[in-house]
Amino acid sequence: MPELTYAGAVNAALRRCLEELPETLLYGEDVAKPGGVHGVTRKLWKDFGDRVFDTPISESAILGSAVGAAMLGRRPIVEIMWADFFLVALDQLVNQAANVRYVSGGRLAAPLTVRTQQGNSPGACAQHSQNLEALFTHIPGLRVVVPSTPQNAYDSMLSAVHCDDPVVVFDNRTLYFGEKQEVDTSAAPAPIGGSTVRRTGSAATVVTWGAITHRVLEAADRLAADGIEVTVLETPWLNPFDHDAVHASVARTGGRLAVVHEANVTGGFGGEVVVRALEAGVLSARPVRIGAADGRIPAAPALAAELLPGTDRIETELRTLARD
Amino acid sequence: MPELTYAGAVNAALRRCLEELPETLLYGEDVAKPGGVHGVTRKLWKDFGDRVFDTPISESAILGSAVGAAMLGRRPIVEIMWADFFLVALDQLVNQAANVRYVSGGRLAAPLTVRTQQGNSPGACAQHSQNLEALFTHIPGLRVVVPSTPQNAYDSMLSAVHCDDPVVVFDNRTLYFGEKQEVDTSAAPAPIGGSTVRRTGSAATVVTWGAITHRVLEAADRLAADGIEVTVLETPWLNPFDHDAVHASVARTGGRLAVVHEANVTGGFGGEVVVRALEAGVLSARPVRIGAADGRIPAAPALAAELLPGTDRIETELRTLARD
Amino acid sequence: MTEDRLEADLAAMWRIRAFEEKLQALHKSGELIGSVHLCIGQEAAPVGACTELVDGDALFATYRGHGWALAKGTPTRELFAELLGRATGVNGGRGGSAYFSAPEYGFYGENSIVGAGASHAVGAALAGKHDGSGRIAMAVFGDGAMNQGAVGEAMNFAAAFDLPVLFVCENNRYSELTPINDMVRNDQLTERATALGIPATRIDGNDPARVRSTVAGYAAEARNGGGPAFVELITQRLVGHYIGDVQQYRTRAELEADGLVEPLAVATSALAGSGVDTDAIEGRARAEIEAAAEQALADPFADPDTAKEHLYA
Amino acid sequence: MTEDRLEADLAAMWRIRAFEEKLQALHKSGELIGSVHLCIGQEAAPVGACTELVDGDALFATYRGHGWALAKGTPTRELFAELLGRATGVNGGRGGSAYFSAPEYGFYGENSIVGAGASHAVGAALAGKHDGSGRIAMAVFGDGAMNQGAVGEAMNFAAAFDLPVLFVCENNRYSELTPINDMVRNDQLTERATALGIPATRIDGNDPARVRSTVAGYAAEARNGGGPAFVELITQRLVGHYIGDVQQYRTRAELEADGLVEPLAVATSALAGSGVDTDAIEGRARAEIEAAAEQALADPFADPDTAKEHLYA
Ligand SMILES: Cc1ncc(C[n+]2csc(CCOP(=O)(O)OP(=O)(O)O)c2C)c(N)n1
Ligand SMILES: Cc1ncc(C[n+]2csc(CCOP(=O)(O)OP(=O)(O)O)c2C)c(N)n1
Ligand SMILES: [Mg+2]
Ligand SMILES: [Mg+2]
Repeated sequence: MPELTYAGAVNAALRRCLEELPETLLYGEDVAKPGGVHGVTRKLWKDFGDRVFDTPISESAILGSAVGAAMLGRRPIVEIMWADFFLVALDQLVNQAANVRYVSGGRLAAPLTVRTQQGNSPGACAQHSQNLEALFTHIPGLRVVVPSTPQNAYDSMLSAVHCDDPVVVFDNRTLYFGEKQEVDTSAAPAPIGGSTVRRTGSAATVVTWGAITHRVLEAADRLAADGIEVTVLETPWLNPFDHDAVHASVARTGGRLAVVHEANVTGGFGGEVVVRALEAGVLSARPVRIGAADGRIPAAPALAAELLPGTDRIETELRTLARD
Repeated sequence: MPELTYAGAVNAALRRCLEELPETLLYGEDVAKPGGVHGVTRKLWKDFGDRVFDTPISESAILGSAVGAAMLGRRPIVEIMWADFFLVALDQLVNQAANVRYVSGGRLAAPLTVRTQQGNSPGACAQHSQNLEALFTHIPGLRVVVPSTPQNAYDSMLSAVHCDDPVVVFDNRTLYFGEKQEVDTSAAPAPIGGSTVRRTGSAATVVTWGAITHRVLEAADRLAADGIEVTVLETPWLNPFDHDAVHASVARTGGRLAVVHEANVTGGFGGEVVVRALEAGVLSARPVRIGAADGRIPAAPALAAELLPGTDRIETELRTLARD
Repeated sequence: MTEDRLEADLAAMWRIRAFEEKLQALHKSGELIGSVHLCIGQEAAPVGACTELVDGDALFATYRGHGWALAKGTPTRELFAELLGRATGVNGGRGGSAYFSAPEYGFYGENSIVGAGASHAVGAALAGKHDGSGRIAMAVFGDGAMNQGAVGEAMNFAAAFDLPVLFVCENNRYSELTPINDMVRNDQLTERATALGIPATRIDGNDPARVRSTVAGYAAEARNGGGPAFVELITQRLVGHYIGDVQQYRTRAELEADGLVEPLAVATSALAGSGVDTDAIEGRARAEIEAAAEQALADPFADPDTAKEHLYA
Repeated sequence: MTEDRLEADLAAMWRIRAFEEKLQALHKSGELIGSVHLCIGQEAAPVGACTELVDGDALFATYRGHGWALAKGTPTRELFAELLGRATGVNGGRGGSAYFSAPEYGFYGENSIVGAGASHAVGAALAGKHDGSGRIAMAVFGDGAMNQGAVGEAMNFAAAFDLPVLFVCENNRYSELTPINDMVRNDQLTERATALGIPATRIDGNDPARVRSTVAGYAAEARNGGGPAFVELITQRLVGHYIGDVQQYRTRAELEADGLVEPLAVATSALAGSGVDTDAIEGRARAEIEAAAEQALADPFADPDTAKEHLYA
């Protein structure tokens, strides 16, 4: 199994899709000749010719042409360089892609994958720091995944591209060049969906997705050092979401649930996870939502750190939850 | 007190703002000479000259120019004809308007009001039927209100225009030419926020906003006929949201809470209302969320009716809640 | 030959006109529900342009798209059924008047978001570049849509990559209730295309033959790798933006002048003295439409139990 | 007179260059954190254009906006402080390199969303129409931004309503890592403005005097009710899109050629033999910048306890 960074894993998955699925295309701003501003799509252009190309700074045309190409039988993979930039062209996903299959009664489909990355990195401005997955999980017709590890990223991309509906894949740029890991690149593409138990423990269930998973695991390790063992359930797929796994786990952990995401709390997808657990009747303790403070993200790292959920805060809140 | 339709009340509020606040402007597609495609802005153009004007079909320019004008001391009121159309230009609210005050540290502000209308009306297509308030309530920096009566619409518009931050006012076009009601047009503009108890009862608290409030009241009347009295708390302001009033009411109604909105359930703002009640510790029974099925809205009225929450379904679900 | 063609065109235009007029009646009688945008007065554009599209090509229109769907071959009964919410509609009633598609006939759909379909056509052309079909795509939109950023992006995208897209702008001088000259400084819309490096022509959009020959020329170039083109069709709608729009923004004189140049009037005059029985053409069209509407009205409504189907694969 | 002006311009350009080079050093030393977009090579544009803006006018730039903010009078220390996350920054560190504003100096902000600022300038001009200020507004953006729908919408909006907005397009031939000619069929960007009815000129953007006179002419017309104008400035950046971009997409030859025409080199040659001590000009600029950076580095970091303030009124 090759050792890959997260970026390398995405690259390998894209390469495999381009190889195995002749109907795939890969395009977006700076993705071809420059190999992507984060270097994720490096060298693909060399090997796949004009199936991989750079585009003008035209998010509406990027997404809209992907919808059109998908309707006509292609399987486009397009990049929106920063999730914040979706907002100049959200129409093409929400009013267009999401409607294609349903409104046509299944006569048409829009099997497209949108790659993007999101979240704060130190010094990033308010317009390059948002975590916007909740805007998409509210939209029926779209699929959403937020991976956190090289394997995860590889598998998600494969599943997304094979999915016959529009899928948005949210990376986090701080993960791209982290540690290399062995990645199984040989398995058949799995259907979309699913979750992974990242550690087990009976004190509480902590549900999380995306880059912050690593902070959650760190916090869980610290708690473990004090004898408090929590289950960390990573749910990269937010649509379809593995509510069953969450509920089963919560039931096994004394009805205690925490959800951690980097997005701000109000209206974040964490709320949905909590309500569904409540509706399923599996909660016994007051659940905890951990996320960014409801605010804009300032550029100064010291200010941003105050608002974003850090390992310390996660640890403290989980400790309280486990104790109650 | 004048008797006004909802549209008339909005028109009166706009007129008053234009009269009392010389820094207001009113513009959007077809709002001036034609008086609005729904007739809401009729005749304002005649009386306020070039402070009221029609624009090209350019939502980004409409919203973006409002942001710029607001930064420079105007108080623009602009129209996005259908909430669905926000999606071609959401950047201007989320990445731009919402950031102005915070990022500048209060040196700049964006006191603008966006009028729009949303929801399904019989025969409307999937691209003209969505209820999108939850996309906005997740965005810190924006204020959101969804009125349901002429008085409510009048008051909300006045408060919104006087607010020094960006406010989105969501009407529902099916309300515009409903029954006339006496509207108090003389009170001073109130600060944004607040909620209204529309009826009282101890069986449960039903929180709702927008056009569907009328169905909720109808359902509540039917229950009352069977001796089941529920409290209906209308919360037009979703940001700031009157959580305190909700919690106090839930506490008075046996810890029973239902939230009803026309938007689809998953990721809808109803989830946030429920979690906050849970976090506040006021729930005793399993809460109920009522909204559209998670799907796209079909044009055929019979199909749409199957997915949207109607009075019958609301009645049934509330009955179950009250009984449990 | 020219007369034969014109006779056929008049017949095709009458089918559309009769369809739209039947919708007016069905709306009045309450059988057709919701917002409906008629193309009465603009029939020459679809009739002229669609004959130049072949199997495999892809057409994208707007909410004002009934005429385009019909000209592409969508059966009248299935179209009525769609608009009437019937199970037999081209989308089983889910699309409705403003957002249906009929891909079996190369009609990839209306769109109710102004300007959004232009980039879909770009994508269809892009697909054609890779699937060996040699497809060209056509995007139809109005004069007002030219001010929507998405349209400019789509046109530049097609230009940058030499994609075979024909952008057809039906300039009826109004966006909804607002005249074009209040919304632009320069009403020569072709210049916007030219500035992007796209060949462009502005022509009389009421003459189906002129529309056809112009589209034919650009279609041939596009099929030969020449890339996109832009055609501005000067035309008029004789009715409101939507059924119910009483057009207070237009003078009687303007409407009368429009009535003199509208395509059915012009074609009918042109055929006067030719021996062609234009009344019979109209009669046949109306009869076909009546029958189709009748059938559609007898079709079953879409079944509410199916309302949740087909959201995902 | 011309030489005095050129001397002053060189000094102003050196201030910007020295500022940007100091940022490179601060980035390298880890004191400046995050993504930073330098305008090295493009200094003539702000220096030439900003003298034609007066109190009350409003300028809107992009993430590549340090030079524009400085040319508008933003103090160097407060700007350094902003980029270094200090409480004394123009926005207390909340804006950072790519999204700060300094409205006290008529600088209504950078923007990190490509094309988004253009319509803000339109709004500022609109405000001026109603507040009696007679304000003109200036929107600055790059060549790549011309393909963003929002820019086209903003330009048409200004044209339709004769609003006094100067659209300044800094054409450095690249959007990030991609050359303009891969992205457009027609690289004469002025034609896009002309097509909208907006007077437009394409000029050497490395010559501050030429920039100034062009802007002066259009500014005068705009102040007289003539409406918007568009200026395309042909220029180049000598450094990467962001600090860290190693520019593999550019040849050595291209970078060398750019070095010969870049504004500081040109101005310095032009002053050769004039008796002006250009080294001294550079020296004074560097000294000012060093001192300002020093002060900013000594300023306190933004206080985390204030992080939640000013979200709402
Ligand atoms: C993005 C968006 N903005 C606004 C509307 C509302 N709207 C529907 S049709 C229309 C006018 C379009 O005018 P034009 O493009 O000239 O086409 P026409 O209706 O004349 O055929 C408007 C503004 C919309 N559907 N989508
Ligand atoms: C809407 C949007 N899309 C993409 C980006 C990413 N991006 C930032 S700068 C840039 C290139 C802009 O090129 P140009 O307009 O020529 O300006 P320059 O950087 O050359 O000054 C891109 C694509 C963005 N910030 N916003
Ligand atoms: Mg029109
Ligand atoms: Mg550039």
